[in-house]
Amino acid sequence: MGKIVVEVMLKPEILDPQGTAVSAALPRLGFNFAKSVRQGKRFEIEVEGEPTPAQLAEVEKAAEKLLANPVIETYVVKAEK
Amino acid sequence: MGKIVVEVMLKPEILDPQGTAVSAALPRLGFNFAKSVRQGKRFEIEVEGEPTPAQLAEVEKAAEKLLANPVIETYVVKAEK
Amino acid sequence: MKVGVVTFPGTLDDRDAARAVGAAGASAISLWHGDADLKGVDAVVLPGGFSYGDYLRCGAISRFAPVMEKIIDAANGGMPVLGICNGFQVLCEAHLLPGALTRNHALHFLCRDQKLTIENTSTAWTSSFSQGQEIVIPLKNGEGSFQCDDQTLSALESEGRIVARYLGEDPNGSRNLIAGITNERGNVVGLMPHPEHAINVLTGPSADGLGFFTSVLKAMVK
Amino acid sequence: MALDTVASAKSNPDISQPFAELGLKPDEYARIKEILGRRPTSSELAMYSVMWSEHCSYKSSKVHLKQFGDKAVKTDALLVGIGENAGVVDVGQGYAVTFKIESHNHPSFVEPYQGAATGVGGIVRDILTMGARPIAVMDPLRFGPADAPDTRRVLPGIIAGVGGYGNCLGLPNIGGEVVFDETYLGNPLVNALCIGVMKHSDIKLAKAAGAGNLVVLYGAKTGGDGIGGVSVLASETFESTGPAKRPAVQVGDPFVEKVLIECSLEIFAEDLVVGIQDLGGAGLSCATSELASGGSGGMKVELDRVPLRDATLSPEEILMSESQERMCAIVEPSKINRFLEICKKWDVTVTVIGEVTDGDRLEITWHGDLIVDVPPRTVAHEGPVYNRPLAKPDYVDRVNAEVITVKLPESAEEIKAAVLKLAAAPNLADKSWVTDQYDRYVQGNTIQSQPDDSGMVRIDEKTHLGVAVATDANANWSYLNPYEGAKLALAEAARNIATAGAKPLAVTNCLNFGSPEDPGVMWQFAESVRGLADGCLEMGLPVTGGNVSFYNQTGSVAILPTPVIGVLGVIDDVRTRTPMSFDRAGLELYLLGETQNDIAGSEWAYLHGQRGGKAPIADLKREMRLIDLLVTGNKEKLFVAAHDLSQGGLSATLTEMVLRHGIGAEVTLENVGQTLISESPGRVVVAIDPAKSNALKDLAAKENIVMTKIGNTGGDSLIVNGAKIALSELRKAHTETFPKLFG
Ligand SMILES: Nc1ncnc2c1ncn2[C@@H]1O[C@H](COP(=O)(O)OP(=O)(O)O)[C@@H](O)[C@H]1O
Ligand SMILES: [Mg+2]
Repeated sequence: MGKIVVEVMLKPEILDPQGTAVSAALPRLGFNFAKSVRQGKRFEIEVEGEPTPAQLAEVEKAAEKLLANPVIETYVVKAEK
Repeated sequence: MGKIVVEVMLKPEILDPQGTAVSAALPRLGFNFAKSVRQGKRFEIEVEGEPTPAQLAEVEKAAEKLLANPVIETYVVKAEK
Repeated sequence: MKVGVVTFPGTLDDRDAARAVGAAGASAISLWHGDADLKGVDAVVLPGGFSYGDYLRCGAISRFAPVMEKIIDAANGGMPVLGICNGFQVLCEAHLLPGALTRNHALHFLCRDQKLTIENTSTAWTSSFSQGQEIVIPLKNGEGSFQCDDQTLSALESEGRIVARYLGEDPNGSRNLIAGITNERGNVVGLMPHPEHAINVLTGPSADGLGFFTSVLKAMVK
Repeated sequence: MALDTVASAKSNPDISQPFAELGLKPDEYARIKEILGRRPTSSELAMYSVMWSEHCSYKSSKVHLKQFGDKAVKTDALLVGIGENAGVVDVGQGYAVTFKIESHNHPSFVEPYQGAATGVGGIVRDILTMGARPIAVMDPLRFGPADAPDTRRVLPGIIAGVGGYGNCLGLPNIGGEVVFDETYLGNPLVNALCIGVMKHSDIKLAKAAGAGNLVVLYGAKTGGDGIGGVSVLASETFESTGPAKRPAVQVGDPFVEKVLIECSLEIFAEDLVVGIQDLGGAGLSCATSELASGGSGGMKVELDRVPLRDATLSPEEILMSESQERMCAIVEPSKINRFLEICKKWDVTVTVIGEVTDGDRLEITWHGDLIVDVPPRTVAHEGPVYNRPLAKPDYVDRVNAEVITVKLPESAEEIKAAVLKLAAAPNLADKSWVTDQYDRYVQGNTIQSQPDDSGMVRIDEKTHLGVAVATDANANWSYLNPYEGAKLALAEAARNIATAGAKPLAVTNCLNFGSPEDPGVMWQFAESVRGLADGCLEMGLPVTGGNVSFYNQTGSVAILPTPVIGVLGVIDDVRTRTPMSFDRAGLELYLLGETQNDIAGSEWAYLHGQRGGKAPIADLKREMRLIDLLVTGNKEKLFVAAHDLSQGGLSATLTEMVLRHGIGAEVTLENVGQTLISESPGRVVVAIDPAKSNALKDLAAKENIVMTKIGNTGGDSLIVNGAKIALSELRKAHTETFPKLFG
C-alpha cells in the first residue's frame, strides 16, 4: 500500500492566527527557537500499490479543487517512501 | 534562515472526522484514488541559521509539550532542506 | 462560600458562570489567567469559550497559564474544580482528567438543547441530582467529541466515573456518549454541555443546570 | 519604485499616474489635482481612490440617502444619528443602544468563510467604536438556488464563517434570514447586524480634537490584506476584474477581536479616549482622514511607526490595507500611560503613530519624508457626488400587467399537499441546520432567537429591560414595486418586533442592489430609499444608519432589489414577552388583519415559476394600529402566543406554530386556498385563552383591526378544513430540507 501526502499552507501574505498564537505561546513556555511559526494541514492519503504519476496528477487536481483553497492557500503533493 | 517542520497526526485508533469527510467527498468529485484519508497538522518553524541538533531537540520537547497532545496524537520533527 | 471563575483571554462564559454561582447562593470571585493567585476560593469553575481562540488545540495554550499551576495543585489537594466545555478541554490538556476532546463528528459547531442523564451523583458537582436523572441543558461547541483509548474508557466505565451521558441522537461522536467525567477522587469534573446557561427558563431551556452549582455548595459545607 | 513625496510631486508634476486602475474617473483625478494645487503623491492617490470609491464615499447613493435626514421625524430618542459609525437610540433607564447592518457580499463570494467572518468582525467593531459593549448579532443572507452546485460551495462556508467569528467573540446570534433566488447565484448577500449597549454618558465619537493629543493605533498588526479591496471588490462587477486584479483576501482573527473588545471596553470605562474609530474598509486612510475631519482637521502621522506583519509593505499599501481587528484612538498625553498599560494587560499591540495638530491638514510622513499633505475633509467627507441617471425599467409595467394563474389548493388533498410543499420549500423550511451552528446562549441574556419573529436580549438583569430586533426584506415585492417593497419590509420588521410585545423605536438598513451605472437599477434604488424614508416618516421611526452595497450583479443581470430593513424595539420587561407559539391545547386561534388576493410575489407563485403581478400597497396606518394592538394586548396579558404572517402566508405561520412545542391545531378557513396561501401584509395569528376573547374583540374594535376566529389548539395534527396533517409528517417535511441539501 502506498501513501501520498498533501501539505497545505496559508500563503505567506495571508494572516495565520493559529501560527501566530503558537509563536506567542512558545516563549512563555521557555522555548525561544522560533522566529515565526506557520500552521497548515497535512493529508495522508492511502492508495492501492505504489503511487503512480497518474495518481499523483489526480491528487494534484483534488488538492486544487478540494483539499486547498487556492485563494488563500498553497499546496504540495508528494509520494511518501 | 532555516526551517524545522513538525507533523502532527491523530493516532490511528482515534476517530478522524475531518479525514473521513475528505475521503467521502473525493469520490463525489470523481476522484477514486483514496483508500483512506487522515488529516493532521503541519507546523513550519523558522529558525535562525541552519537547524542544529540542539534546536531539533528543543523542538522535540515543544512538540511533546505543546504542539501535539500525546493522548491522541503522534508527531514527527524534521529539519527541512 | 467563594467560587473562583477563571478568565483566560478568549473566555466567553465567565459572566454566565459567575451569575450561576450567585444564583446557587455562593459568591463568585473572578480569577485572572495571568495571576498565580486563587484569592482564597473554595472551589473553581473553568468556564466555556475560545481561550486563545481555540488555536492549536482547544485548551492547549491556556493550560499553561500561571493560574493553572495553582489550580492543578489545589485540585490535587481535593478542591472542587468544574471545567465546562473549554474548561473541560483545559482540564484534559492539564491531565487532571483523562482523554481529549476532538472535532465533532459532523465537523460543525453545534448549539442545541441537549438531554443528558446524570450517572454519578457522588461528585462534588452532582450531588444535588438523583441517580439517572434526565436533564436538559445547552450544548454548544465545535470540538466536543470525547476520545480516549480503550483502557481508559473501560476504567472510566468500571469506576463509575462517567458523570453524564448524552441521551438520544449522538451529538458529536463522543465515545460511549460521554458528556462529562470525573477524576478518581470526584472533586474534578469536566462537562461538555453548559449548566450555567440553564439556570432559569427565561434565558435557558430549563433550570436544570443550577444543580451543579448547588452541589458544590453542599460539598464545601461538608 | 522610489518614494513619491510631496516634494517630488511638486518638482515632478507631469508623470502619468494610474488613477484609472485605482478606480478613479478622469474628472475625479482632475478634482484631486485642483484640491491639492498639484498632482497627488502616490500615497495621496491611494487614499483618495479608496475613500472616493462607491463603498466609502456613497457617491451614487448620497443624494438619495439625504431623505432619511430631510424627512425624519424629530425624536428625542435619537442620541446619535446618521454619519457616525452607527446610530444610537435612547431605550430608557439611562441605557443607549446602537445597532447597524453592513454588507460583505463580494468578499463572501470569493472566499465564503473568511468573507462572512470578516463581515461579522467589521460590524462588531463599528458598534464597539460607539463606546458600546456588543451584545448580539444577526445575519440576513441571500443565496442562489438551494440546489445549485455553487450554493453548496458558498452557503456552508458562509454559515461556518458567521458562526466561527461570532461564536468566538461570545456574541449570541439572535436572528437573520436565509433566502434563495437565482439572481443571487453569483452574488450571495452577506449582511451582518450587530447590537450594542452602553450608558448615555459612554457614547464615543469619531473625532480627533485637541492639539497635542496622540493618535494611537492598537490591535492587530498591518499586513497586505484586501489591499484595494474596498475600491476594487466593492465597486466593480466581477466581469470587469480579471483574477490579476483580485486582491488578497482578508482573513479574520476572532480571538484578537475578542481581546480587542475587552481591552477597548476597559479603556472606555476609564474614559481614556477623546475620539475613536475602527479600521474597516480603506483601513488607515479612512480612520485618519475621518478622525481628522471629524475634529478640527489637523493631524500628523508617522506612517513608518505602524507595526507590520509584512515588512515589505509600501506606504501606499499600508494606507490601503484592510487588515482586520485594528482600532485608532485619540488619547490625551496624560492618559497614554494608563492606555498602554491596559493594552499590555490584554497583550494587545499598541503604537502611538501621530498627534493632533492645530492646523487643518492631514500630514503623513514616511521616515521623515512628507508623503501626504491633504485637507482631510476632502478625503473623508467631500468626495464626489453623483446624481446618476435613473429610469423605470421596462420590465416593471410588463410584469405588473401579468396575471397570476397559479392554482390554489381547494380539496383536502390539495390543501395537505400545499401545506407540506410550503413547509419544505427551502425559503420556508426549518433553518436549524444553520442556526445550530450559532451560539445563541452566550452572555445569558437571550430571550428570543430563531425561530422567533424577532431576536430579543435582556439588557438589565435587575429591571428586565430588553430590546428586540428584526430584519426583513421581501425582494419579490421590491422587484414588482420597489417603493412599496421597502415600506412593506419596514412594516414587516416592525410587526415582528411587536408580536413579542416590544415597541418599535428605530430603523437601520442595508440596501443591496445591482450596478448604479444602470439607470434601471438606480431607479429601483431611488424608489426603495423614497419608500423607506416615507415609511419611516409615517411610522414615526428614525433611520439611525445603514449601508449601501452596489454592483451586486453578474453581467447585465442584477440581483433582485434587496433592501434589508432592521427595526429595533424596546420591551420594559422581557419576562412578559409574547412567545411565537402555544404550549397547550384548548386555546382559541384568531387571525388579525385582512387577507386579500395577494398571490403575486408570494412563495407559492415563486414555487410555480411565476413572479409577475402587482405587489400589495402598504397601509402603514393600519400596520401601526396592529402594532398598537399587539403591544397593548401584551401589556394586558391577552396573548398566549402571537406570530407574524409573511412569506408562505398563513400556511407557514401555522406550520411554525404547531411544530414549536408539538401542539397541533384545527382551523377552518373561508376561501381556504387564498386564506392559506396569500401573503397580504399586516396580519398576525394570536392564540388566546377563551376567557380573553371579549377583551381581544374590544381591543381589535378599538384599533379597527379585522379579527377572525380560525380555530383552536390541540391534538397531534394540523387540520385545515378537514385536511389532516400529522405533526410528525409536517415536521419531517419542514426539517428535512436543509440537511438533505447541505449534509
Ligand atoms: N442605507 C443607509 N441608510 C442610512 N444611513 C446610511 C446608509 N448607508 C450608509 N449610511 C450611513 O452613512 C455613514 C457612513 O457609512 P459607512 O461608511 O458604511 O460607515 P462605516 O465605514 O463606519 O461602516 C454611516 O453613518 C452609515 O450609517
Ligand atoms: Mg466604521
